[in-house]
Amino acid sequence: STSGGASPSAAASAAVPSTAASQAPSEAASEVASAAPSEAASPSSAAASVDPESLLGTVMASGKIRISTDPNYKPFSFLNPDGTYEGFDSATAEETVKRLNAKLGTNIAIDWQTPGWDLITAGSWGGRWDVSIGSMSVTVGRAKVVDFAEPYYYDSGAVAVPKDSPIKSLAELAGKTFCVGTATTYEQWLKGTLEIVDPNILPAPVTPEDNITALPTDNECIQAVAAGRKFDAIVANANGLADAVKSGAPIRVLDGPPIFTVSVAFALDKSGPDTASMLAVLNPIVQEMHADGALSALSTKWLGKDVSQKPS
Amino acid sequence: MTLQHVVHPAEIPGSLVAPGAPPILQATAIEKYFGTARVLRGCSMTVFPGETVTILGRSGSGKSTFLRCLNFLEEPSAGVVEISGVRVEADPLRPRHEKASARIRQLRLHAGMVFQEFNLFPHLSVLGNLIEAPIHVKRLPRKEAIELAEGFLAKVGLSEKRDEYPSRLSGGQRQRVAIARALTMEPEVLLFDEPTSALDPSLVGEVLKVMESLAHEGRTMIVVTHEMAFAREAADRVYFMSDGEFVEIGPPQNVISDPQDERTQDFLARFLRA
Amino acid sequence: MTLQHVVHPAEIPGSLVAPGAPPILQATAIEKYFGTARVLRGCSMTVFPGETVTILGRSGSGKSTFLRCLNFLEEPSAGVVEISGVRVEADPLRPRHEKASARIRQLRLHAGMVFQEFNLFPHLSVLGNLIEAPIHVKRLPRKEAIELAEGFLAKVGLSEKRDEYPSRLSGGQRQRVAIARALTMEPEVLLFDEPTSALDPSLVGEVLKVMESLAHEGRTMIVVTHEMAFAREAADRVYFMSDGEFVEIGPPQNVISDPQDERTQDFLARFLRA
Amino acid sequence: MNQQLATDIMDARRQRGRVWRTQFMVMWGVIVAALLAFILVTIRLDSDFIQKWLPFILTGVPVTIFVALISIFFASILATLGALGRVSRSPYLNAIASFYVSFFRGTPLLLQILFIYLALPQAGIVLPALPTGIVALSLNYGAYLTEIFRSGIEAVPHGQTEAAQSLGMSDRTTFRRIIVPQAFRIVTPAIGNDFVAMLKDSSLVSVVGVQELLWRAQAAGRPTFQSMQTLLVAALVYWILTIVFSFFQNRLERKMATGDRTPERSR
Amino acid sequence: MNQQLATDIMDARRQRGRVWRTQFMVMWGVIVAALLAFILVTIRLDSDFIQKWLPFILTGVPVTIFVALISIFFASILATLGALGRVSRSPYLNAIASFYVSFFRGTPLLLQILFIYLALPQAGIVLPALPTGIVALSLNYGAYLTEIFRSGIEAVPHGQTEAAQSLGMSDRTTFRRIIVPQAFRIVTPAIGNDFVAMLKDSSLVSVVGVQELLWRAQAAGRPTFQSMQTLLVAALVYWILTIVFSFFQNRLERKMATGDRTPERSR
Ligand SMILES: Nc1ncnc2c1ncn2[C@@H]1O[C@H](COP(=O)(O)OP(=O)(O)OP(=O)(O)O)[C@@H](O)[C@H]1O
Ligand SMILES: Nc1ncnc2c1ncn2[C@@H]1O[C@H](COP(=O)(O)OP(=O)(O)OP(=O)(O)O)[C@@H](O)[C@H]1O
Ligand SMILES: [Mg+2]
Ligand SMILES: [Mg+2]
Repeated sequence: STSGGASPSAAASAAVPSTAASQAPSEAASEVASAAPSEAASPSSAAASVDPESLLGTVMASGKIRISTDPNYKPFSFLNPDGTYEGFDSATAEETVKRLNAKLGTNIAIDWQTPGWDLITAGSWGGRWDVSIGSMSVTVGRAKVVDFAEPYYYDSGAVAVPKDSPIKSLAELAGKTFCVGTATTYEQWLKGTLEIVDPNILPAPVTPEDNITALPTDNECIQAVAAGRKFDAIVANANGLADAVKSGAPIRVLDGPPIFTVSVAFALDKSGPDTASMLAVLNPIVQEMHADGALSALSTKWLGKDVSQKPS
Repeated sequence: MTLQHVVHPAEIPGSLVAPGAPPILQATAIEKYFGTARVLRGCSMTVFPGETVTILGRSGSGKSTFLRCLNFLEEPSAGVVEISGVRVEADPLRPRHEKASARIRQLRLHAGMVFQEFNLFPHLSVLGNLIEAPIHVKRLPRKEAIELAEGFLAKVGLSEKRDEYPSRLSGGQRQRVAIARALTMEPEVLLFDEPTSALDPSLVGEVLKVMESLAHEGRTMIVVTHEMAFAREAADRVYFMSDGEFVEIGPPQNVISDPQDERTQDFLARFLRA
Repeated sequence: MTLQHVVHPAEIPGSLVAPGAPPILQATAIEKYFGTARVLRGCSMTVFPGETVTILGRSGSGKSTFLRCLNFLEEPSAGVVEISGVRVEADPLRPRHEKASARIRQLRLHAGMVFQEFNLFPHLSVLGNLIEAPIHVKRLPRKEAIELAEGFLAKVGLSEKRDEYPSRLSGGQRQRVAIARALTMEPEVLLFDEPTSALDPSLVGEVLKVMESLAHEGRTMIVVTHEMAFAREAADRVYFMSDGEFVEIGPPQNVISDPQDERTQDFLARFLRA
Repeated sequence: MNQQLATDIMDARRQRGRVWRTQFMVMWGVIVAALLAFILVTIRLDSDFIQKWLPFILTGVPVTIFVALISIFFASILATLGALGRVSRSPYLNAIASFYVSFFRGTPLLLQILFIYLALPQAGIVLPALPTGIVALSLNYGAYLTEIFRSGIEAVPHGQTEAAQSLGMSDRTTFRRIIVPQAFRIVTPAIGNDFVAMLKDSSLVSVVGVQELLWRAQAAGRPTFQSMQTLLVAALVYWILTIVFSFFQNRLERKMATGDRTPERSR
Repeated sequence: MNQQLATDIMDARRQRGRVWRTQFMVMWGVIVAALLAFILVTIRLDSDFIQKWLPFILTGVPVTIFVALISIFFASILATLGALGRVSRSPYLNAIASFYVSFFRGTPLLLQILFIYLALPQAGIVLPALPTGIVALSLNYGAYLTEIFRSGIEAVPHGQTEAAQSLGMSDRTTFRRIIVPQAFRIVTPAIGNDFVAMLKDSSLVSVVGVQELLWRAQAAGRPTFQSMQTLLVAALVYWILTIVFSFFQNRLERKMATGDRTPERSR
């Protein structure tokens, strides 16, 4: 087996994750997921035998796990006036760390890191944070620089148009103007450069690149339309758009199937310390959260629907 | 309250004045305060057409201030200036209105000024310096202004520097251009404020020569200077200023060679001793 | 090639010189080029201890350049300067090395300089100006330096300005402080470059008085000046410079009152005419 | 009676000055009011929302000031070294300093921040966000200040050097005791000026997640799509900071420009 | 023989100058080489990748230059009006100009761009991205230039005004014919300076999606996580642009500082 969890000590071996990572990410993730839970180690043994140089080792030594998130991403992750974080991603992260502590018998605390989304997706984290739990979709390109854990939910993209727009379908958007968040999968989809493993991508409307405006986040797009800027469409996260509509943004989400669906997973930096032992702990936790309905509950709480199950 | 101009007993028309000619410049009881400091204390002066008068005095005694009050570069605190018929009263309590400003401009047209620091316009050639005011103030056609300017340039002996820029001239040449510039407006009176003090000693001569020739030509001139030789030879009358007052007025042979006032004596003694 | 110093026939020890005393300053065949312009053409000078000599000449003739060559503020293109035993040869072809620099500093300690523009240190009080060099060059203890400075301040009559800053002094006072500052280093020779030219005429006297008292005290002084009265009365010898050469050397009664060289005559005529 | 005239003139002038200043202030007031009205109309301020988030946003102010202060401090040190290099006789030191200035003035600050954040880790130098911002700002402003310091040194009149040399001072002593103190007074206002500019440029470090004023304003506003309101608050805060620090900067400048120790002028 | 000496001295000096410059250049070369080596080691340049994307990135250069040029043009116009306001006697014009300067110098440029992009549309003013950037840059730099223009006007010696007045010129004529031409020469280098600074600040308009140099560099690098390489290219291009335009700016400055028309000095 190439999976990362034959025994706790094997999980720390450097050779394993590099093999896994060179394969398609979802495949790697599922293999890890399938192998790991059955052989889940008992807390004490896991903690004792972790390579101190590995990612998990450094996290345990420092007593805190640095989790990057983009707090500009309601309802997945956003801030309260008192500076605490809320949302589906944040809650998932908290639940994950809780379970991690239970498993390892540790008392690791969360240290939130909030670089711009741009920087999270630029790779080369340089060890600034340990894991991204921030709605990062699994793409082929990203998998070259980060190791993905087991998907914790399945995201879908959607297209919204101004409320008063007559446009009803994707087909009518050819040649129109679009607004997207910079460095998002939606931008890649529009430009035809999105490479994901999930097969059900709808073709993007053909439009000149000059018609695509990329603002710092999806959020600015919605605000721009709300402010009166004339964009024919916004391409963004379906859940985010739904949330915006609920908040009163003057937009309407186009009906129809999602423009694409993609697995979303925790991401760990390939160029940082060895991730294998960390993945070996995280993957079972994700699996358990799927299995015991924790993710479903969080999803329903924050998104109003369950996105934790892979759509068929 | 209309101020009455009082002529000082020593203010008798000079040698070049046409007999019976009325004064061309009357400054009456000029007062000047800078804040509460009283810099001019009721200075009066009467100058007849064709006269050259010089003002002497210590540094800080108020000579420049008086000269600048004559053409309202400095607004007097009180007093009246009248130059060839244009009469302007000090009115320091109110802001200057358009009409007053026009009147002051009128006054200035009658009183050309030559500064210690030349104040040529560095962005204009020598000719440009000379034709700027004739064209934009007197509205002379350019051609006429140039002709006029060339005449005065010749007079100060700088015809060949016509197209030079001021920065390329020596100090003495600059001051001669400045004199020519003042002349282009054909003022009735020329005011000089230490025209040679910023000059290298060896360049003083050329400027004084021009000034002397103007004096002999019958121009009316008021000259603040430290050049005793000039005061002695070219002036019809010398005003000695001390602490904002004219303490001695008279022909140079009296004031310079045989001063009566103690302050004048003191000044001349100190001044000439070096 | 070792340059031989040649004493000019007119360079005979002045009245205050101890009999048989050797020269304290010898400048030999100083040449100076600025680019290809030859500004000094083999100027030599011999000064005996206690003498006061003055250098006269037109603007641009090279007086300042010569004076600045004496203490290597300007590096001569050729020639030798020797002041009280410290001999420095011009060596313009090589960059100055540490040893040469030290030698030049030594030379400068023997030749104090007073500038036309005073060049007081504006960030230091009068006292600060006077003790800076004694403390940081001669390494005097602060207390001693202050005593020394106070002595010289008293000499120039400015004891009460001790703690004033230069910007609060008049020009004449500034120049007197500058003289006191030069004296604190107790140089054998004092160099003055037109020390009164930047002064208001009425302030010239106080500076000249200090200089005269120094001359009478037996200080060795080389003075570039346009003050004829000073040259005439205080100088043992006058050097007249024209186009980078000393064209006439002699006692003031000869050079000033009865010049032989045509260029000297011309200069004096122009200079004194105003 | 004469002293009366002096007083009258001064009173009249003062009165005119007062009227002028009043008119000036009134006009300012009118403009500010108009601006506020315009904003209220266009942005439709939600005062509950702002009240709720104001403390969160204002927490960024100390961060902004801290970043600017510490960066201007390091920038001044860098600039001192840079200026020493630029005025030194050594071609090597000169080249190093001139390269530094050219490179950091020649590229955008934003790029420098991204670089230090993203590229240095690949060389094993991993700075957290806050130090990244401080290093970038220090290097960038250090380059600008280097030139200012250099021109400050060169602005000390040459006569000062000559006077010092003719007193027998060595180049070193001249530089340390005569040039530097005068150059320092010349450049101090420029440091103050750059500090005020830095207050605003420090907003760029928000891209690497430093939770300063702008970051907090954006984070507060985005979830409910009310960025404009929070940005407005941020703008106001920046404006006030600038006005306050400019006030001190102006006083500093005036103190440096006047006072006892200004360079003397002949005549 | 004597002319020979002069020539020798000049040759020696020239030779020393040459050696110095050579050492200086060599050192620069060494630093640049070291930097490149460091970059090659840390960033592991992928030359195929860069070659592929270089044209795309360089297409941003004209945009950057265009934005900077047109913005400095409008900024100069705004600054002229602002400076007129600041030196006018009217308290109202003065207040307007002073408010303008205070507001636009008091808030970060980034915020101004976001504002014009996101808030003005609510008032019915919808500017596309490029005009948004130009308006923001113009307003921002206009505020800085206003103060520069004003100080340029005030730097014209008072003696010039007095000379003009004593020739009978009205205030208007004096200002137009005497003050402005001289102030213009004083401020021209500052405009050039700001233009170079603007080249870099124009990178901020990438946030509203203007496809200038930085935007393109980021866009090119992101999909394959090679931002560092493309940012590096962008940095190099900015650096070259800065060096080139600084060269012209220096020449301009020198031309303005020397030449025939400098203000005269007494003595
Ligand atoms: N603008 C001013 N503000 C305040 N005080 C002034 C101003 N101009 C001149 N004074 C003061 O007025 C007095 C007279 O100055 P003024 O320049 O008229 O003297 P002066 O006789 O021309 O001296 P100088 O020979 O040095 O030119 C001086 O005490 C001076 O300090
Ligand atoms: N640094 C310099 N570079 C080039 N030329 C110079 C320099 N200094 C002086 N000169 C030239 O050398 C000549 C002599 O100048 P210097 O200053 O010695 O004359 P001076 O006799 O002191 O004149 P002044 O009475 O005006 O002070 C002048 O022609 C001057 O232009
Ligand atoms: Mg005066
Ligand atoms: Mg000289």
